[in-house]
Amino acid sequence: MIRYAYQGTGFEGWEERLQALPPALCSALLRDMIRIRVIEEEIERRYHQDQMKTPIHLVIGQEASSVGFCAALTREDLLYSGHRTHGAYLAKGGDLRGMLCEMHCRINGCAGSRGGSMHLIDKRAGMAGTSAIVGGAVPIAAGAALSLKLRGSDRVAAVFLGDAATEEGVVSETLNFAALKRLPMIFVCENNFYSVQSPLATRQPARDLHRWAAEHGVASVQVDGTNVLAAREAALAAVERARSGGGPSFIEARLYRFRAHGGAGDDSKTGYRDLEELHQWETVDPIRTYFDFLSRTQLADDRQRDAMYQAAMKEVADAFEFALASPNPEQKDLYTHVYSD
Amino acid sequence: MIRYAYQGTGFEGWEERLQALPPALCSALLRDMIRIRVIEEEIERRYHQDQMKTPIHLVIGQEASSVGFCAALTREDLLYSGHRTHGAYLAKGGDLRGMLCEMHCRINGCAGSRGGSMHLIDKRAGMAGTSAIVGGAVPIAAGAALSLKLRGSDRVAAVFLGDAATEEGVVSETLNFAALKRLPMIFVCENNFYSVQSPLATRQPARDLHRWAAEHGVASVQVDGTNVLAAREAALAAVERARSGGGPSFIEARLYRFRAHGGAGDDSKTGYRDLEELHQWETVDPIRTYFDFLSRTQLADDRQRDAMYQAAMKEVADAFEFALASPNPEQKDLYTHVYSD
Amino acid sequence: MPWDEGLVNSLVYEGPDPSEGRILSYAKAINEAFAIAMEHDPSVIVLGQGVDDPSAMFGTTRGLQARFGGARIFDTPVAEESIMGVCTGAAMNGLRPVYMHNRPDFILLAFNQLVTHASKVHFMDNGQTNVPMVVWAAIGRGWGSGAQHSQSIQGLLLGVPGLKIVMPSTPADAKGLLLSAIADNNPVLVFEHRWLMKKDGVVPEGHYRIPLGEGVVRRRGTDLTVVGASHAIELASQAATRLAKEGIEAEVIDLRTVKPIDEAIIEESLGKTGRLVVVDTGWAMGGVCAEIGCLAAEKWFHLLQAPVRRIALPDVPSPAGFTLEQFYYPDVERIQAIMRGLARQ
Amino acid sequence: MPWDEGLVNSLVYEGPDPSEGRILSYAKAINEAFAIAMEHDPSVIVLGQGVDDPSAMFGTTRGLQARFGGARIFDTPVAEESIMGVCTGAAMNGLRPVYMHNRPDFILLAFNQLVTHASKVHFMDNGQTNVPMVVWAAIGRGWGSGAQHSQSIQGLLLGVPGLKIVMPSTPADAKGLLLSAIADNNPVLVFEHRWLMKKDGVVPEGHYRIPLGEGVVRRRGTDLTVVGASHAIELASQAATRLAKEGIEAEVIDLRTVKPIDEAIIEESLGKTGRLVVVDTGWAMGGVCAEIGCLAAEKWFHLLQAPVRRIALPDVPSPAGFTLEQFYYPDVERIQAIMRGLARQ
Ligand SMILES: Cc1ncc(C[n+]2csc(CCOP(=O)(O)OP(=O)(O)O)c2C)c(N)n1
Ligand SMILES: Cc1ncc(C[n+]2csc(CCOP(=O)(O)OP(=O)(O)O)c2C)c(N)n1
Ligand SMILES: [Mg+2]
Ligand SMILES: [Mg+2]
Repeated sequence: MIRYAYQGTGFEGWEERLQALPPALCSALLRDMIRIRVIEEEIERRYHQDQMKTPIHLVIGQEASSVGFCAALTREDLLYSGHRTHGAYLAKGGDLRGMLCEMHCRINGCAGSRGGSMHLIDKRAGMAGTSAIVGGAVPIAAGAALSLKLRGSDRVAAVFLGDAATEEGVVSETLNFAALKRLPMIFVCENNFYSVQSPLATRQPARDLHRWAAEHGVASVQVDGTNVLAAREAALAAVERARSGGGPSFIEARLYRFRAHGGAGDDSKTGYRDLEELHQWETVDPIRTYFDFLSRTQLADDRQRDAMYQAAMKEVADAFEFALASPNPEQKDLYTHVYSD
Repeated sequence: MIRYAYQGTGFEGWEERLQALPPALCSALLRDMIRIRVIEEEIERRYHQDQMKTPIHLVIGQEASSVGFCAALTREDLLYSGHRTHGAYLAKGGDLRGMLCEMHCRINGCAGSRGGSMHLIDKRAGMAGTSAIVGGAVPIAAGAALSLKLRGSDRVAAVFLGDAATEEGVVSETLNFAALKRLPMIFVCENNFYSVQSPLATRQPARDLHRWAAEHGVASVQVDGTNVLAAREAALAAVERARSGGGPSFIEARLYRFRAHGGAGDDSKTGYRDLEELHQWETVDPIRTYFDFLSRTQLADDRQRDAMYQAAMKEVADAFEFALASPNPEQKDLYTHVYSD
Repeated sequence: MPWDEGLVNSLVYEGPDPSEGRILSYAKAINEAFAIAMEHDPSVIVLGQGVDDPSAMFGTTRGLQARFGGARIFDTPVAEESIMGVCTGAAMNGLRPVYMHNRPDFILLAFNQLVTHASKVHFMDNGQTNVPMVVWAAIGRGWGSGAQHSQSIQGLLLGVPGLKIVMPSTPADAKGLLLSAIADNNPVLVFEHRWLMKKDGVVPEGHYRIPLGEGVVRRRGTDLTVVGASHAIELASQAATRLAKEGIEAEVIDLRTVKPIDEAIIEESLGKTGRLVVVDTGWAMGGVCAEIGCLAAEKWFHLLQAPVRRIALPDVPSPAGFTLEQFYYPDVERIQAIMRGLARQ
Repeated sequence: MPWDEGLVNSLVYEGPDPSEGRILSYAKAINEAFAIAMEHDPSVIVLGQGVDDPSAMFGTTRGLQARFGGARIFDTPVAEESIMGVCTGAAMNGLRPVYMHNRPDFILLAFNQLVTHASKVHFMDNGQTNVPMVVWAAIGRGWGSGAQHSQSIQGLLLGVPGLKIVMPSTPADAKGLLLSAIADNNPVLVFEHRWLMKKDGVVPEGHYRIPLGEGVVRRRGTDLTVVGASHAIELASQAATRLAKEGIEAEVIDLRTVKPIDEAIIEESLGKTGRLVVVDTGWAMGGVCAEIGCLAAEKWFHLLQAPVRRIALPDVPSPAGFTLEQFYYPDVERIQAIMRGLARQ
């Protein structure tokens, strides 16, 4: 039984808008999604070797959201995210070696082996912070936006949150505060209909998350989160609003995760969601649909795509090698940075 | 400058609905409001004598809400409230002596001198609990409603909350839960536009509280909180919905407090609100407007009203006397009820 | 199987003796306690994120929904503060909710309801209402989840009047203490350690209760006293067994309930040994270790022959990395060394 | 004037000697610290419910908005958890927020942001970011507001790595410690006692800082050591003055910062006196008293000549009623009696 059907219309009607975009951008979006997919699949493939001693939350299936939204941000804009952070980190320009070192608990991990996969952070890329607590990063992003605003910056702060985060009161509080102070902030709500193995319907009455957000005084839209161009377009509008003093935006992106909540592989067979549902969403795999669209419009071909896969595979193999050769932390490293000087 | 103007229409157009009500009910509503007013004024008058060593939060100006909403509840229905609890306690049928003993910190106070004015509770009257924490009683009331529902009772649980409580995330969370579980519950939001001395506009963007609540999936309305009949009617509809399995309701009652947030007297002269604003709302004093309406329709006259004042004054004088003659707690009393057996 | 499950599976516990009775895992013992409590008392309800999902809270809630229905055991929104309040209100009105969390960290979102409401209602209204609820959480350790998913928060709650805090270490205790906690008329926190979930033990059948506030001597000895609960006492017991081979006889006291504390059992032991080690799964500072150490200095000063030692976490957030975790968490060797040092002092 | 203001006004503090310098009230000293910090550093912002309202947080924020503008000092929604997170995010990005609460109880709503985020960010990201923020709250006592409006929560936070906790007792310290707290690059909690707000003292002009983590000897003595902070040390000082007339000389140590604890100053004093009383405004159990008592048993055992005593709140929620409050809170007489008892032991 399909509980949460895909209700978008794919790239239908997007031809014209695509033509208006620089071809390099169009292919970069594809490349970035492929890169994330390849990295995630390699992490997944190796996970059972038990070298990565940290929980993982794969974004396979959700790449259009990671890439599309980040495409609207500059390196200087600040991005926050929750536990499902691989996609955001990579799309924002985080360092892959730093990420894999972190996931191998090495001292040169992007968080020095204190964070693990849920705390990927790379300040040089504007990947500014994460929280393993559902909703935890949301007010922190608002604080970042407040700081940008008070210091007269034209940068924006964005935060990725899941559908479950909208159940946490702090998100309601933060929407109110962001609207009140007209913060240059973007809430990107990745609605994949599940919280771990709990479907939306056991957690919320039938309601539209973007309309709920709108009633807090925040400009809100819903987009097809499998469509990288739609995600990017919504994000561009939000960024423009934020930079021009128009205040915060909330974007609900409907999408689907193809793997288990955490760990490697899919867990649909445990019964919490129907394989049929997963299969339906797999037919709108964000990478395949976008590639098909690009090839239909002669903006990409198999060769180019394959080259992207190759490049990503090489990069990820190198990065794994680097991580595995990196040093472990020592006892003294435990005691640093408890306090800041 | 009037920041928050009265926007209601008083009792205009209520003649017909009034005629449909039993005259005894109409006059009971007046009597109950007068009684609360008299009690509050006497508390206020005596407060500076320093016999009541507890903070007070007077409901003077908000009596139509206390009385109108409680008129839709039976004694067995459960009522919860926040810090501004005098009106709810009295309108629900709480024992006046118990209340004044509590406010004089006597052992026979309704909370044994442990609660003070913010923790007036009288289980026999279904005044089931309060919290001094803004929003704190709201999920507790939902828990009460859940228990009623699971145990197959047709009673309902109601909770009074202020406008500021809607800023607390827990209220958003609780609206979601109440809608999800279709709880037999009523949220009565007394929007008096201020939180202590902070106006709504410094705390929330322009938004409609009842529409915000509605987007959580809870049936919501706005009523004129100075109109006791309107309050009662909205509450009756909500109670009916709850008892018939229709789930929760949210009622935003717009009204005004005539006194300072806490303590005796008005504090408008400190400048946080304009005296003109207070004076405008005083022209729609819920007791006067209702009495005028009743007298216009021959359902009450000065003599009856004066008798109500007299009776209340006598009752309150007796209760004060009783409280002042009541024993203080002893040291051993401090250590009881830390744990329940 | 992810690495941390492998790690948990590889833990060595002293095998129970099947001749002493039926053997059950810790998680199954909890599951049995739930079934008995729900069978016995229709007012018991169980709720929490994922309690009815396929992983069934480490298996502790397996099968309950099929048996008792979705009205009595159900999933919740991700909204800890309000659900804690819902439980409080339900408990004030005739139900006995058990609110489950797969990490204690999430309880921090609900401190306002727990600390400022649930724990105080009975006192504040002069005994008119009580709050018979259980807040259950599985403590993590050493599985790479880092500072926000591995906190042991009993130390933060110890000082809060009106609460009780249970931390079992054996399957039989987990069952009997949970049954007591559910039957108790106060808010009771039950912290179960993830690393104990697969531990086997002899578990009596049917309904029985282990009183809250009563410790138990796990091992008799005269050279020093080790006091603690949960997985920390498991490690200390292993250390004590090893030390016995060195001729050092430690008395091991499993408090089982860290609030209220069984003072009598500690005092009696100190009367024999004069030496105290306190172990805990949480931070050493200001928590369970500090309280018991201070009690010793206050009430049993004249029994003490050597300084008190605490073995718990340093004043550092938990790291996520495997290597750093080895330095962070005390292990049997470290505990053994400290115990040996104290015994020889 | 409500009764509790009368009560606070009637408190007797030793009058400061005007020949020693300028005299200011405790609240005015805080106000001055804010003005200096905001003048000195444009990244300092002050926010909290009612910080700009006519009562101006006990007067501590009076005039700041007129001087520094509504962008730098502003009122907030009643939404403690998110505003705590906003402060954390702002602090991570170049601001120095001071988040004010008129009661510490409201911080409990924000424990998730404070304990699980603000305190850990710097550690979790390996020092890439720091969180220079101050969480300020006025502690209440004995003014009839009951269990939900009078909690002293330093004991709950003591064990949390990464936090600092400041509890001044004099106007000069209140100013110098607040200036240090604002300049500190970590989340610092500053608890000020309502009953000290009107206390006068000599307060140096201009900018100065009192280092966090350094206690001060308020009174020299050789018979016993009293350790504590905030209003508790004020009461203990009064008790010590009275005891001196009985020939008992107590050394009074005002820690000023309860995390980190100035261990050296306590150790030195215990070396002389061998007797320790710990005082605190919070619950005795598992909090500041427990930590210091345990430290004594652990580190200074060989200096101790008598059992440690703690003077703080019993394991009971605060009552609201005036009479019960008198039994609940330790007063000078009670402290004096305990100190006398210990000195004679
Ligand atoms: C406050 C809190 N409660 C519960 C959890 C446990 N938890 C971890 S991830 C998760 C699912 C969150 O779902 P959603 O926000 O929709 O994000 P998704 O995993 O679907 O991307 C939950 C409940 C948590 N981390 N924090
Ligand atoms: C969580 C919390 N934050 C702050 C306060 C302080 N406080 C007490 S009453 C109050 C005003 C609440 O305003 P509102 O909810 O509108 O109720 P009203 O007083 O107007 O009836 C505030 C902020 C509190 N009691 N609890
Ligand atoms: Mg989701
Ligand atoms: Mg209000």
